[in-house]
Amino acid sequence: MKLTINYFGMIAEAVGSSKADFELHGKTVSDLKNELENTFPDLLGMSYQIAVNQKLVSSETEIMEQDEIAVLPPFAGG
Amino acid sequence: MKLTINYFGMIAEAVGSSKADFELHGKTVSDLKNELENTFPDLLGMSYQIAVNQKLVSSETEIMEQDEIAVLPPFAGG
Amino acid sequence: MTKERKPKNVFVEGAIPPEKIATSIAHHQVKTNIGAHDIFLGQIRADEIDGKIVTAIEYSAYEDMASQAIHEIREAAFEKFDLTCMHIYHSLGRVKAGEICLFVFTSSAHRKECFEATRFIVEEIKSKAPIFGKEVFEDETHVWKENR
Amino acid sequence: MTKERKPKNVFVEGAIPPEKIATSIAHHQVKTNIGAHDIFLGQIRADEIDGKIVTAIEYSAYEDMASQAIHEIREAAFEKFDLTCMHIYHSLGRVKAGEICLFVFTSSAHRKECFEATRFIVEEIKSKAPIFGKEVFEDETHVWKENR
Repeated sequence: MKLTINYFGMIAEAVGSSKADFELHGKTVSDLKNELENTFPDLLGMSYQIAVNQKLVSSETEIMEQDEIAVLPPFAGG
Repeated sequence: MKLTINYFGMIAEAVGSSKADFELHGKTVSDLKNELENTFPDLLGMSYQIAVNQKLVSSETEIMEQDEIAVLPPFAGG
Repeated sequence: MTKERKPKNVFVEGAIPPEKIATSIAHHQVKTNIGAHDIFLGQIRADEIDGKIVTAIEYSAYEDMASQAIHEIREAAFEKFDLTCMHIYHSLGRVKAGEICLFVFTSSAHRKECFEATRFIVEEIKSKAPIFGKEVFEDETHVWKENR
Repeated sequence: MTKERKPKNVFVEGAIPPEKIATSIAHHQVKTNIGAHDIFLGQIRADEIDGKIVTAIEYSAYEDMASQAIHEIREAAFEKFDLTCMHIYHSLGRVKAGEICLFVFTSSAHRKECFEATRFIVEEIKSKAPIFGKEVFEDETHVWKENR
């Protein structure tokens, strides 16, 4: 399915974009991570979390076509 | 011995003065308290501490002629 | 019946000026049931990293999610502590070393509540709000900040 | 070698204005080793006591002893916590309901130190500084305040 993914901070820097379409072949967050790391090998060494509809989710979560997806590096607020 | 005593807050109000001479017949803080309470019976129902040379002291402390004596009601700073 | 509060906008473009803090304090002088305020301010440190000095942090955020996260932190704090008021502001964009990037302000009748609330809120924001910081050096190179 | 510090004057006549707090914060923006500030403010509550409303507190102190006590609290805080800066101000004279009577401001590289220091200082001042407060009602009668 076709997703639009938001990237932030050092992740946006690594993938060269803050928002871009991505064709997901699998269906879970775990699939997404694998496919992202294949496309952007720089992610392999980095620590990041996936938010689906603005909530942090686990690897087993299934992704739907209209979901708002974000790839978040470590937080640095404060 | 003749002392000059500083009174503060509700104690000053009770004794009617913030600084006054006092003739101490005994020699300890305990003696001072007794003699003060004889002179100013209002003190009997009140909670107060004695400072000698700006330090809180116990009842056994001996008082010297030149000591700076203060009678302090409960603290209310902050 | 629980009071419903909408997410407030916590983001400020650039540094938080000291006058904003004074104004906020002054606004509380009509609330005469308040006995204690506790204010936390985060300030940008000119840290030395590998021989280079940080001159600024450039903040970005996943704004909607961060606003929602901070809204939930606010609700949790009102639930846990008996507070009269609470204000939270965080910078976005560039904040120079020495300037203020976070302002958390709680008020209560007695000191214990606001002391505990401010600390709780600061810890929660650091761990739960998707805010990102780029530490920028004098030569405009950078590293990414990470909360511990 | 320990740094010797002289007792500073902590007493302010009347209320502490919010602008004083802003000025104090602004002065710290040149200290770029600071990452965190914690500010406590004590504000006069319009408490109801036996049907009458407190309109002001009139503070007095055994000034020399109080200055010395606060000096010792300051030294103890610098000893216990890794602080960059510390400022303490307390009102004397009349402070109206809603106005500020105590301002404690600590700064450190990281948040933990200033959070703990400010709280320590406030508790110590309340229990160890000979400061007295007369709660004045609208009809100018009064009761004496007592810290618990």
